Amino acid sequence: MSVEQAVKTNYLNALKQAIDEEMAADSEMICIGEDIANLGGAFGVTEGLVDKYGKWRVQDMPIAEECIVGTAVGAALTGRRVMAEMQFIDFISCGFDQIVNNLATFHYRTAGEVPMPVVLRGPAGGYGGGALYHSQMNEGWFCHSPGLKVVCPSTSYDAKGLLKAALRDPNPVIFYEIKELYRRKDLEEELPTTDYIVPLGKATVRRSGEHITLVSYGQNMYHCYQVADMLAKDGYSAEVIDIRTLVPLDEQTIMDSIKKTSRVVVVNEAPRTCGFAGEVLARVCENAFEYLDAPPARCTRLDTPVPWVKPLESFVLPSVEKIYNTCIRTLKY
Amino acid sequence: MSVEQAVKTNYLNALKQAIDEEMAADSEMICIGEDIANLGGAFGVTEGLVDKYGKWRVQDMPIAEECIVGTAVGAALTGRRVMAEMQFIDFISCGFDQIVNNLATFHYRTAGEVPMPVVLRGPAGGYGGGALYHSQMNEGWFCHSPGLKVVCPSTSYDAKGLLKAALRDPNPVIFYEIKELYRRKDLEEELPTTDYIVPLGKATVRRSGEHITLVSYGQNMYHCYQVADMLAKDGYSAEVIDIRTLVPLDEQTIMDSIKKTSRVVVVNEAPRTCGFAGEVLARVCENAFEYLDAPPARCTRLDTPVPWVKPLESFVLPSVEKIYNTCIRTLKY
Amino acid sequence: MSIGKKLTETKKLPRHSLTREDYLEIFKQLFLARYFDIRLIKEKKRGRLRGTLYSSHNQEAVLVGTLYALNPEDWISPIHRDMPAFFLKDLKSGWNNPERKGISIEQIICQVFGKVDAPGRARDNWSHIGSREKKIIHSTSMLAGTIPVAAGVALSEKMRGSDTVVVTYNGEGSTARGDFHEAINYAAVKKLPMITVIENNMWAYGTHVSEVCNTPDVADRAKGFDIPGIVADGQDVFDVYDKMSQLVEYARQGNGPSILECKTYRAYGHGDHDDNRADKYRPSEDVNSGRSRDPLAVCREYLVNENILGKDDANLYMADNKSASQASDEDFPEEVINYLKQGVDFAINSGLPEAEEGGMWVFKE
Amino acid sequence: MSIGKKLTETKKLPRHSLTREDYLEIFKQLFLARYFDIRLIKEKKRGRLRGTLYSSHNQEAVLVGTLYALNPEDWISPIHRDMPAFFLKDLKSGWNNPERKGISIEQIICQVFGKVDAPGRARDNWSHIGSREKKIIHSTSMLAGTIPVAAGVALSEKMRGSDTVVVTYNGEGSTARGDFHEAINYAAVKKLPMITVIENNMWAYGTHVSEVCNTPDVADRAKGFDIPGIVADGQDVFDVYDKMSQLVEYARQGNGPSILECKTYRAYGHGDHDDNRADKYRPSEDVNSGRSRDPLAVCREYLVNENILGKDDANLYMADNKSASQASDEDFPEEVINYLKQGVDFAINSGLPEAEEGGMWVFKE
Ligand SMILES: Cc1ncc(C[n+]2csc(CCOP(=O)(O)OP(=O)(O)O)c2C)c(N)n1
Ligand SMILES: Cc1ncc(C[n+]2csc(CCOP(=O)(O)OP(=O)(O)O)c2C)c(N)n1
Ligand SMILES: [Mg+2]
Ligand SMILES: [Mg+2]
Repeated sequence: MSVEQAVKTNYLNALKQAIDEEMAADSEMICIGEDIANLGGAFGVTEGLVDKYGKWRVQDMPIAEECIVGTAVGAALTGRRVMAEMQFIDFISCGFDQIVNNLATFHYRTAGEVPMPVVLRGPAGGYGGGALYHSQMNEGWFCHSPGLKVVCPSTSYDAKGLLKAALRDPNPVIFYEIKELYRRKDLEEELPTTDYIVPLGKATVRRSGEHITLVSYGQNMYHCYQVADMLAKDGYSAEVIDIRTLVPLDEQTIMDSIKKTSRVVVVNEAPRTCGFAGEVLARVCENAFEYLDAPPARCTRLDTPVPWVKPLESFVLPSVEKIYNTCIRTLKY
Repeated sequence: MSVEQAVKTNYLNALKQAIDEEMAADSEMICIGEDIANLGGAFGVTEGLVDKYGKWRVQDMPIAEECIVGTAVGAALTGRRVMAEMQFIDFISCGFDQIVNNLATFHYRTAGEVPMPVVLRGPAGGYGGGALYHSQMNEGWFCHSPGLKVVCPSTSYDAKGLLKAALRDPNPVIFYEIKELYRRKDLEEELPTTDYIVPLGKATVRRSGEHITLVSYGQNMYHCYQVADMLAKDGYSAEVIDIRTLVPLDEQTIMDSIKKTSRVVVVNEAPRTCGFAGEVLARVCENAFEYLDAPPARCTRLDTPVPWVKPLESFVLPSVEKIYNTCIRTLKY
Repeated sequence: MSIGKKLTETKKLPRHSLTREDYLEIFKQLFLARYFDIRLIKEKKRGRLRGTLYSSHNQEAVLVGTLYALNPEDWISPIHRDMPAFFLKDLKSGWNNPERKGISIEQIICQVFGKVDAPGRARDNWSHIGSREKKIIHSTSMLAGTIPVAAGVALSEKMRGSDTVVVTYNGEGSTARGDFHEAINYAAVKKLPMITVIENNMWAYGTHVSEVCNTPDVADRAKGFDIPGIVADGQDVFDVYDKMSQLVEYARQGNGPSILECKTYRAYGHGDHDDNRADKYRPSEDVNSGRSRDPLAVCREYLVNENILGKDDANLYMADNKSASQASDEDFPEEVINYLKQGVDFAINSGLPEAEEGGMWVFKE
Repeated sequence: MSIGKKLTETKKLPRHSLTREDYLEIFKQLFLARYFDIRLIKEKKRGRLRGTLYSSHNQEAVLVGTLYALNPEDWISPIHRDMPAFFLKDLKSGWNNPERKGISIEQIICQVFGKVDAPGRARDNWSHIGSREKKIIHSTSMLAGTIPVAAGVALSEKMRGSDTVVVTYNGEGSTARGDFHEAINYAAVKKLPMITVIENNMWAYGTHVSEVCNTPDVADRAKGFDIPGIVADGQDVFDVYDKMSQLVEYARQGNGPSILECKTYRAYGHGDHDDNRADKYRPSEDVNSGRSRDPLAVCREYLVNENILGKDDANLYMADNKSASQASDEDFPEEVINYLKQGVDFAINSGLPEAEEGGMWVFKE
């Protein structure tokens, strides 16, 4: 064939490439987690890596999340970069103490002596019928635990670029991969053939608009695009922002948009109370109150776990319809 | 002596009375925790109880927080009410998974079959030089975990009344005791000699005012009173609300006040991002936006751990001065 | 460790007395557990099963043998690989006896189909159900997480003076978790009537037991707590039953907790999504030898050797060593097939919960 | 368990060879550790010490004996009861040698006084410090929480081909925690060079070891991982040293982790706030027998018996069995007193950190 075929990469393989490239670049970096070597990961994110880097650098760990995180802390203390996988992000609760009290605070406690270049990543999110323990977005806990960066990509390009940036960051990063996006066909895209990163702490405006700002991340981005389309039909143009990095938050991009639109709806699928959507509302009050023509609003999960069967799951999670209604309410205020 | 002496009770003994009375009233209720029996608790909240109720009903547990919480869940499953102590609330991170994924969700998962009358309580809070692991207010994690009630008393009367209500509640309650208040002389008060509770989910207006609403709980209440005094000197009258129960939140009392004052400052000592203060701001936006004459504001800990020595600790925690400044900024908006 | 040793020597002790009816019931229950699995695979193909199936194929003797050794009032906590345990519990009290302390087949099929008549009204999936009334602890997904809960149940029962025993089921991989250690340590100190059954099927998802456990037997973890830890042949329902019976007796008499490791093998993938991949990450000799002693065959052989069943009667149903696609209804007793049908028929007609239920029961009012 | 057994029989093996200087240095280090404690109590009375003091009085032989068996490049992780470990580490390389792989007395006194020249600039209290350069792991308050971290350090060192050993210190009470189990299990499987020292001082705050551990020895927890678990007489610095040396050797040679239990006794309260209460919750016979073998006396007796020191020389300093209020400076070698003075003098003149530092170093830029 004379015409070169463009190679398209899905979200999952973008992540795999990121890990692979960073492992290749730094012979001290290690990957640890349950079933990441022999199996290649429950979803295959680490598939093939053990063959390239060996059983020590890509290591199957016992089912012991506190130990996985603690091991990452110890390896980082000796100067290594570490990728540690949680088989599902839901199980991060089992390693919670080591994360919030040890990993997150190490650099602070040591007055800058010891950085913690550790990425804890894993599949997250609802809408897949995974029920209470395979659907969580629990980033709120970690946004509330100083010392952790929190990241959630929504595109294949970002998945690779943010993960590479996270792996290079000297700080611990909790990295939320949206498992429902792993193999989504429409997210396959041609990625740069040369090294690139997407810097942490930078949001991006996915669509420009005038009348309302939609702020979200992860899977909810795709609901927001649909809502923007629906609003367009109603004659409203929506600006859609993908936060990408929750901590540290790029307030500038959000506030700039609100200064233009004067209206904002924040969408995420975590529980409502003390979730990240509420935090954005608080920051909007603090930074752009005088620009608001309507109360900043949020569309989140109800304050419930994620139940199993579809009607229940749909009832509690944000949907295109619920977001749309929230936008209309905000626009008509 | 012919004149009866009024017996005054401090915050700590108020808690002890609550547990004692509930233990006396329900022979199935148990208390578990580290060093709560033979020692009587690190701070003495359970002192003497083992002599009254025996080694089984008041039980020293191994240092194993996941097990303590899991044991509470199991005992509750068999119909018992359980008080489980965390020696310091900071160590609750070590029992985190059992709390958020098991205890919190049991009633939900079982569609109402199994209630969880469990109170997890322990000493909390900063300002005492306890440093990173003996100063935490980590209620934000649990406010963000549906199925848990979250309570924090600021007076001796409330300490007893709320704890009794919590122990009688069929739902799990995370109960934050402010250790700096345990033995504060000025909190000693005469308590009712007859049985009483302070219902969960009801805030209370501690001071009436016109110009600004201060919303807080726990130790920060006392900072707020001082600020209210200072504001009074400036000619502003502040309404001061003690939330007492964070989940479920008594929005009505807060919104009623804001409708009157049009200005609100929320104060708490937890980290800022995704903390409870931000949540109150979000709810104010949702419920009282049109009444606001200034952006709702918060005064919280910085997004840092609680460092040790005084200058550092003071730098990161809310203080009278910082709250006052926030109020003035809000009043002058 | 004298107790542990005494207990491990029991292989030489005479079998606990079982009536002929018991033997036949046990044999039938093995078929029932096997057929449940096979039937669910078929139902999944029909699109009725909701979610992942974690097959207990080849591991049935562990469930039947341990459960048969319990009283109705004993508690159990099954996890993902123990789906049949929910209806096998107290099954000898009558398969359709509504009073029995086990969950009905109707409710279990509702659960796997995601229908509202499931024990938890289809709010959580697969094995995450239970029943206070039937004395089955509701698990979360977090492996080993039911053991502390079981300790709490055991504590409560012990304090009430009952002689009830609490049994948790766990894969060998789960024994690496902190919860396992914390709860067994606690139970050991307080002498709680708790038995930790370890279904050592050699694999935890893609990871071999040797990668996560350093002792020759997983049961050796018991030594760290000075409690009995004994190993049963998990393919031999009677060996499991005998050893379990002794640990149950030991617990009932107030001696405290113990560990029963049942050596078995995971016949297929971790879940049905993994069936194809499992052949890649597991050596084929390992798979072949692991599958070579079908618990149905082992049981049949015993019944024939002990003259409990004649050869012809014993060989009436030959589901042994057949995968779901190889097995047909002729390979199973009619009673078994009808029982499953009864569950499936009921579940097909059960509805979905109302959407609003998603917002209910966060708190008890 | 053959290795474990072999190692437990070593009491009969000849002592590791120590020079006369070693013996005397060890004796002096015991005085140093004791004096540190006594001095801090005095400094607390003067209002200089900030926070709680967790006394290691009567437990000094555990620290001196284990640390003397290490190389400079080995890692340690002391916790609350191990405050002297920070400066005892690699002390034989010279008390004032800036190159030695231990923290200087100046920095340690700054830490307990809450001064800015402490290793962590007074951001966290008491023992929550460390040093990457000096190979001391920074702990949190969460008991047993350093063991997984130590496993990570050990993994990293092993992968680099170094023969460095990583040692964690833990109270017997902490062995109930999940982190203990998870990390040792992992280290056992991967044969990581990690030694878990258990300072069994019989009490965890107000709770006796028998209430939280079911095995005769806490070291028996090792059996659950099939690693060596041996018991040393924690009052006898040479017994501790010998047994530690063997486990260190075992680890250096790539054989993996082990547990060393040192039987000792907490002389006073859990912390100094608990000194008065401790007499109420501990039976007096227990306290008396626990305090009856002062490690200073045991060491002295050995040195005399083995003709390493003459009786008069050995009896020059008699701090044995004296509480802080009973002991005076005459009871300690001048060198020891001066060393502490050097630290205190420095720390008195060290300042407080600037308030703004409270907001710094949350992230690395
Ligand atoms: C705490 C926790 N971590 C990880 C998982 C993901 N997970 C589910 S099953 C499984 C393997 C379990 O292996 P084993 O315990 O041997 O049970 P088996 O599946 O072999 O019956 C893993 C890692 C989980 N459910 N819980
Ligand atoms: C995870 C955790 N739970 C509880 C505590 C509170 N606590 C501090 S020290 C202590 C007792 C420790 O006993 P032990 O391990 O025997 O050490 P010792 O103090 O006797 O040296 C407890 C319960 C803690 N620090 N960490
Ligand atoms: Mg397994
Ligand atoms: Mg101790």
